Amino acid sequence: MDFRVEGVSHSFEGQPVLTDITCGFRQGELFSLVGPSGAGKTTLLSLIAGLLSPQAGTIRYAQTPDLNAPIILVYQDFILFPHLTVADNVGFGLKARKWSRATRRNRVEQMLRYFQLEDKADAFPAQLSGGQRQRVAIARAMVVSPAILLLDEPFANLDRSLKMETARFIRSTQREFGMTTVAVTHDLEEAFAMSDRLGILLNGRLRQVGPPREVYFHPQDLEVARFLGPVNPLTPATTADLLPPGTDSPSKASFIRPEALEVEGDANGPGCIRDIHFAGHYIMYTIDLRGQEIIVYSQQRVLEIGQRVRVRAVQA
Amino acid sequence: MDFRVEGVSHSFEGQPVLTDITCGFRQGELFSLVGPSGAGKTTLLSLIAGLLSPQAGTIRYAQTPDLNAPIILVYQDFILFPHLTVADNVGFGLKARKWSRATRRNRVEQMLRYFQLEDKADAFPAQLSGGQRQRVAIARAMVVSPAILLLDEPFANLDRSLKMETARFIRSTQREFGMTTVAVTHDLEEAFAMSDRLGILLNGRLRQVGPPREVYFHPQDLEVARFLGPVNPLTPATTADLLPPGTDSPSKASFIRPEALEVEGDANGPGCIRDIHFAGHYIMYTIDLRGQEIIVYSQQRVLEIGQRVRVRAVQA
Amino acid sequence: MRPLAKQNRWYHILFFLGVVVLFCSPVVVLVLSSIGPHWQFPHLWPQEVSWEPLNTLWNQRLPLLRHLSSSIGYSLATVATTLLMCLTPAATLAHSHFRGKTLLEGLLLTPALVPPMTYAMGLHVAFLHTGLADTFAGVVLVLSLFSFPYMLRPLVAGFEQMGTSYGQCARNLGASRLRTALEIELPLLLPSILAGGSVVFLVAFSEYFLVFLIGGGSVESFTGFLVPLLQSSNRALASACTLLFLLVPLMLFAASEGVVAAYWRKRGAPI
Amino acid sequence: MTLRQILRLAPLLAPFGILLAGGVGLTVAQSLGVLLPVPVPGGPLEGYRAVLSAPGFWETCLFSLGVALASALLSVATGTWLGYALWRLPPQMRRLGIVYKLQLILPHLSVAFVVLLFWSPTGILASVLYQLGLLEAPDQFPNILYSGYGLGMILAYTCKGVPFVMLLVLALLARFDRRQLATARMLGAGWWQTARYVLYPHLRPATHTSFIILFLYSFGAFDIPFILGESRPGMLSIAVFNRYFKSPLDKRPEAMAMLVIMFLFAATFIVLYGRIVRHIDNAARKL
Amino acid sequence: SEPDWRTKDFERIIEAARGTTVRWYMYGGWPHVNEWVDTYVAPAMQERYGISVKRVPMNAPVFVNKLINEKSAGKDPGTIDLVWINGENFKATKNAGALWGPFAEQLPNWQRYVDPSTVAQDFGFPTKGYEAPWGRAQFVLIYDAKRTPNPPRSAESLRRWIQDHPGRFTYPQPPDFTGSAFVRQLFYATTGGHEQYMDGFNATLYARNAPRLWEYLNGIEPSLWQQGRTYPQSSATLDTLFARGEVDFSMSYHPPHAQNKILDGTFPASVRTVALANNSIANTHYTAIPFNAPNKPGAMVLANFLLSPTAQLSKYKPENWGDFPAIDLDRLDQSQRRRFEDVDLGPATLSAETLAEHAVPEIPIGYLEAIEADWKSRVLTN
Ligand SMILES: Nc1ncnc2c1ncn2[C@@H]1O[C@H](COP(=O)(O)OP(=O)(O)OP(=O)(O)O)[C@@H](O)[C@H]1O
Ligand SMILES: Nc1ncnc2c1ncn2[C@@H]1O[C@H](COP(=O)(O)OP(=O)(O)OP(=O)(O)O)[C@@H](O)[C@H]1O
Ligand SMILES: [Mg+2]
Ligand SMILES: [Mg+2]
Repeated sequence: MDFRVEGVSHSFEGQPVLTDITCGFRQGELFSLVGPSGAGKTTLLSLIAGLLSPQAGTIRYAQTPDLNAPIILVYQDFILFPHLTVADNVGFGLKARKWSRATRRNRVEQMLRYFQLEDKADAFPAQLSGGQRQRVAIARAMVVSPAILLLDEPFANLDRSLKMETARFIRSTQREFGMTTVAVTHDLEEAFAMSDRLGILLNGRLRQVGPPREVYFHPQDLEVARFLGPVNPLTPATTADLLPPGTDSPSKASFIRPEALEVEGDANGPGCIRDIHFAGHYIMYTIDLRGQEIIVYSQQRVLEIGQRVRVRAVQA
Repeated sequence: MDFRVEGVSHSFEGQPVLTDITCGFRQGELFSLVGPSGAGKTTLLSLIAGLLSPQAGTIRYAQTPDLNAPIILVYQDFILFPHLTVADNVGFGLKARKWSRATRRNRVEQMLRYFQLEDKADAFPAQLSGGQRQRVAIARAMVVSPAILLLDEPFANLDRSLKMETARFIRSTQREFGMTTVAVTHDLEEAFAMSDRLGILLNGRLRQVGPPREVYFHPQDLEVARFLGPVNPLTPATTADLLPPGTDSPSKASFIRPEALEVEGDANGPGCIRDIHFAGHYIMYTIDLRGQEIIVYSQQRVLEIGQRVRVRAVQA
Repeated sequence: MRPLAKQNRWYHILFFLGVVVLFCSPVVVLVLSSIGPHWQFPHLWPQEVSWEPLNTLWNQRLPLLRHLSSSIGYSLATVATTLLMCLTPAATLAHSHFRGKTLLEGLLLTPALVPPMTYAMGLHVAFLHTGLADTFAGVVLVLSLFSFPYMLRPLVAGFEQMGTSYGQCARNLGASRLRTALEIELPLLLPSILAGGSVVFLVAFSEYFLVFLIGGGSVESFTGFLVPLLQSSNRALASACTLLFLLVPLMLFAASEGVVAAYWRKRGAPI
Repeated sequence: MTLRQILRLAPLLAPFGILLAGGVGLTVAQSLGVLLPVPVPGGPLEGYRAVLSAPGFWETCLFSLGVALASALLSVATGTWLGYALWRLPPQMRRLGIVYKLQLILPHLSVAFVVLLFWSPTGILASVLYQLGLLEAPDQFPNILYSGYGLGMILAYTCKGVPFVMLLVLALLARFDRRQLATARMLGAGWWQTARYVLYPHLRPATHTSFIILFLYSFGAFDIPFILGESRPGMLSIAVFNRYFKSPLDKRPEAMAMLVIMFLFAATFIVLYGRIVRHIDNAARKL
Repeated sequence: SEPDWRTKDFERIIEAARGTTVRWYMYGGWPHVNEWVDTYVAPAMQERYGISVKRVPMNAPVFVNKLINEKSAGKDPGTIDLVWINGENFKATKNAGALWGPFAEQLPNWQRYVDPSTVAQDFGFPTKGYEAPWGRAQFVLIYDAKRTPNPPRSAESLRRWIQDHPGRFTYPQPPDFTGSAFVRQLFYATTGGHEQYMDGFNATLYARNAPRLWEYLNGIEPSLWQQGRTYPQSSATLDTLFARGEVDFSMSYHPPHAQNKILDGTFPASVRTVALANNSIANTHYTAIPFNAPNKPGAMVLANFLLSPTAQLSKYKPENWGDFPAIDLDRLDQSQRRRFEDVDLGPATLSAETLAEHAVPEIPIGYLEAIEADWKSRVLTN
């Protein structure tokens, strides 16, 4: 179901938390909402779910949400029913829809299998690990095929492979049933990988909305760019070093991303390695380039701290 | 303080959760414990913290933990005291150590400033966002300079920049006071970047312990390797395609990581692009290489689904 | 599905008025019957007003105040005693499991639920031998002995709900057992303590037989004043006295409730 | 039970033991005809025999049980609902809602008197009906208080019981996360499902405890029957009261025997209740 | 150790009591009585003897239980100096050895004003000087002259009245004190008067006579309030029913009760009382001293004062209480007697002469127990 948030503002105890949020959400899309801690993401989800009434503005749904087209919010801290087993938690929504015991059991089993929780079917929430709880919460929401699914940090407690699988599952179910999904996440990689569109919420304002690549490569301003990943600002001085000779400093892009740079050992290079961070599939170099700090992501494994290097933009 | 976990096993209701864990932890190191959800990470931390008694095995501390050299656990779900303000939560440990009001206030203020919580000093936990709560929990633990700091998913609810700052702060405090830190995390990048050593817990067993690079590049077996990131198994058939001609299929490494491969458009190439995932600073290509699925991380932006390509190992 | 945040105001106001009428009407009736001793069918309120009962009360104000303060004294002391008695046992009952726990929990309810005569005589003899009879301490003790279940139950429920993690966390941060109890657990248990304390206070404040048997009249009690009136047919004076009786716990409750509610509201909890 | 647990339970076990040994002990002894203030002829079981064979004893028992059961059920159901509904009110109204405590404070005797004033054929309700023209004379008013079904006592006990249940329920609700209700609503749960599977489990400690307390209390107390009690069948508590306070001392064994029987009944009831409830809750747990 | 005050001269006792406190345990449900004690007795005692009187309200069954326990625990001294007592409670405490005495005959006012024959027995149980009289009571029916201009005055006419006015009469369920007394009166009336029972309990006599009582009671039962399905559990409830107009009669063991109720506004001014002809049970109420009374001299002085003509007169005045004197008015001098005769008891209270005319003594306690027990099986459950 598509819906529009129009000019919504909200404040807690006089402190504005959301200011004039306007955004349309399209039928069947996966929209990721990213933003720093305390930006108001959870608050926005609560507003969309109807758990809070906006103090200004409105939210228009294409059709009134009801039992067959519900809006479901999966809370950041799950809110499982502590007195129900995992299976009963997951089957809760189906019971409300008066499914027969047998069909319900089947569906729940299938769901639990999907989330690798079969052996926890009879456990109570208190007996689960953090990630298991999170999966139960997601399964409980997905099982009723919501028209709008709101996920607050759905992957925070999941390891990488579960995260990927869950994302993939949400993605495919979502496509199949055309459910509109809004996910709040801190995991930008995941957000880029799975979303149709990204919304960037900074200080209570929705600063930019667009497909991941667009947002990543054409951020509206430096603040947005910075939020999406480390940036190396392009000053006239560094431009000369980084860009191939003859290239003009591009007027629009005033920064360059660490992965768009290449680093090479060069005893006479203008840079000097200050710090090296191993991060698995890449290595993060912090390089002092004529007094300015430059970050480079690279596969280069042979460089060492203190070594002199040359840094250049890669040709894409 | 250094300590040793020796042959520790634990089970819940007859279900073994940890089996025969043995590992030494070194004074002042930052040890990351990674493993899939439900592997028993939280349980292991609780055992180290002394909140659970191991059902088998022992934990030996170099010196008995006490008020001046405490073991502090930061819970996965924070457990902030709901009736105390942020400042009082953070100052609680100091109060227990009978610090005077003034010195306490100074120290707490400094801590809050560090975690960007100054303006929330008088707020109560119910008025905080998820990430704010997490920061309060970490601040509350760090403020008493623990001899052993145990962190359960300290970054789960933090955005990237807060995560990095927090990691850096933990790292520097930890170095300064020589406090041994064990952190459970799902964020492998962060784990690689900040830890001295990594421990990989799969199915209740500690499968491998070592510095991040060692573990990443020389995983003990395919299971560990897979957990740390996607791997492309090397079969005789693919080896020919991926490795430079003349290279023998390496006997030990039977797989190759996605970032160690390069992809290039080539109308006559053996591969065909199946799927493309944009993930910010890299792009994940899923490539069908003569019937086998190969994952490649690349900066290449020009390729499209269906295009024929050639894949090769990069020279490091 | 109607938006969850929208709440039906009229329904709330109607319900609220209903509650007020339901619970206040007895008091209104008591007020009317205290000034209208001869209030009869079919009048909705007394036709003639008599200040006689209030006059009598006023004439008795000094002894009344004395009795009242004695009652308040031993009732508050009983609340404190039961709280001390119940804290650790309630934590134990809430957080540990052993064989026969349910049975024990059940048996611990009995003192409040059987007629006090069941153990009054035996206790009196025991108190006579230990010199507790006819003393303030004796009265507090006997009241605690039979009203503690009203404190125990809410406390156990409160401990169960609180879980062990707050205590663990505080201990982990280096707090002593005492500090953990005082600064962490007690505030979190406050709603339960308030609930239990209210009932214990009321039970102690309303008890007649035990206070007289053990206190022997040397510990004065307001019920000693009130109960004979209630048992007699002087309804007007009984009503007036009941209203006076009502006043003390009411003020106490309003005060404690206000303090606790403000305490938790400030902390963002849904009280 | 470990020694540690026993030690931690000691602040209750010790006084409870004294109460049982010292208090109930003497009662048992006197019921068996020993340690009496004045010697009474008859064998040790004479008291029990006299009590159990007294005319109408079993009828009285059943009637007392019925009154206790009805008033406890009614109180728990109404009190839980009212407590929950009060908790749902907007904060200002909720705070004023503590007027519910008024009836908690009123002594039982006063409540009985108020019930009498309201429901008797010449009472306030009758007056209201009369003023509305729906009633011409008191004798047209339905006979509620002394109809032989204990309705008056049930009403009075319910008046006292409802605020008691509300108190316990509200104490538990104070720490209930409203988002659980929101989640249930979002998942489409109706009124019953939410109440049964989300709210009830949370309130269970309060409802069961208050049921036991109210049931046994109304079974054994005599303040309300003193005013609203009926003769046929009478309340067991009045029978005890009369034997204890209004009879010569040679009736003491009988009085004590009745008290012992009631004590045993209370203990048995609590144990059985625990078993039954656990059974029912476990059976109902499977959704 | 304490001197034996029973052998001491009363002057010495007064001397010893000066400056002490006497704790008097008494029923507290009558505000006017409380007030009389607080505003008349206490100041008078203070003024005359320097004794401060402390009234402790406590129902008799409670202090009876307390005393019996103290006796068995051997607690001495206790806390109670004087109690207001009679009937079964006296018997229970006396039998348990919890009373001190004899002391009554030693009181100067007892010697001067009491007719020993009237206080030799309390419900047929010999008093033996263990209690001193201080008031008299007699059973009366209470009715509203407006509603019932011609009240029945005998058992027989009462039966007819009840049957003619179904639902308008009831009595408190024995063993309520008042209800039980009402049934005892009917026992006298239906079986040919009280004289035959005065020599103590006679089982065969009882077995022969009682059926007539049951017949009477069962005969009126269908015409009682609520068709006799139920009886009020206490006389206070009956008062309330009467005050609200649900029944036409109340009853009391205290002749001034109706007048008191008119004064405090519970009953309308048109309420009157009536005694059943030649068949109105009267009894005496007493003060007694517990075995462990800490201040026995003070208690004796108070008991003696209560028997003084001034105290008795004050008590007799309806605005104070209206309780009938326990002293023999014939033993007073002329002027004193005049003052008693001049007391206006109020329109609702029968005159002393009328009452005396119809008075009959209480029945021995054995009959009382038998009647109460059998009322349950013969009237209630049948
Ligand atoms: N009930 C409340 N009372 C007062 N302030 C609140 C309340 N709930 C949230 N806030 C404040 O509103 C702001 C936004 O909160 P919100 O939970 O929406 O943040 P968020 O974007 O979800 O953050 P996070 O990523 O850390 O969860 C925060 O500064 C928070 O302190
Ligand atoms: N109290 C308990 N009772 C029963 N089983 C439990 C209990 N606590 C944990 N478990 C089980 O033990 C296993 C390990 O739990 P643990 O919390 O240590 O996992 P974890 O590695 O921390 O997972 P996550 O990353 O999801 O937090 C899980 O399968 C969990 O269900
Ligand atoms: Mg949030
Ligand atoms: Mg965990």
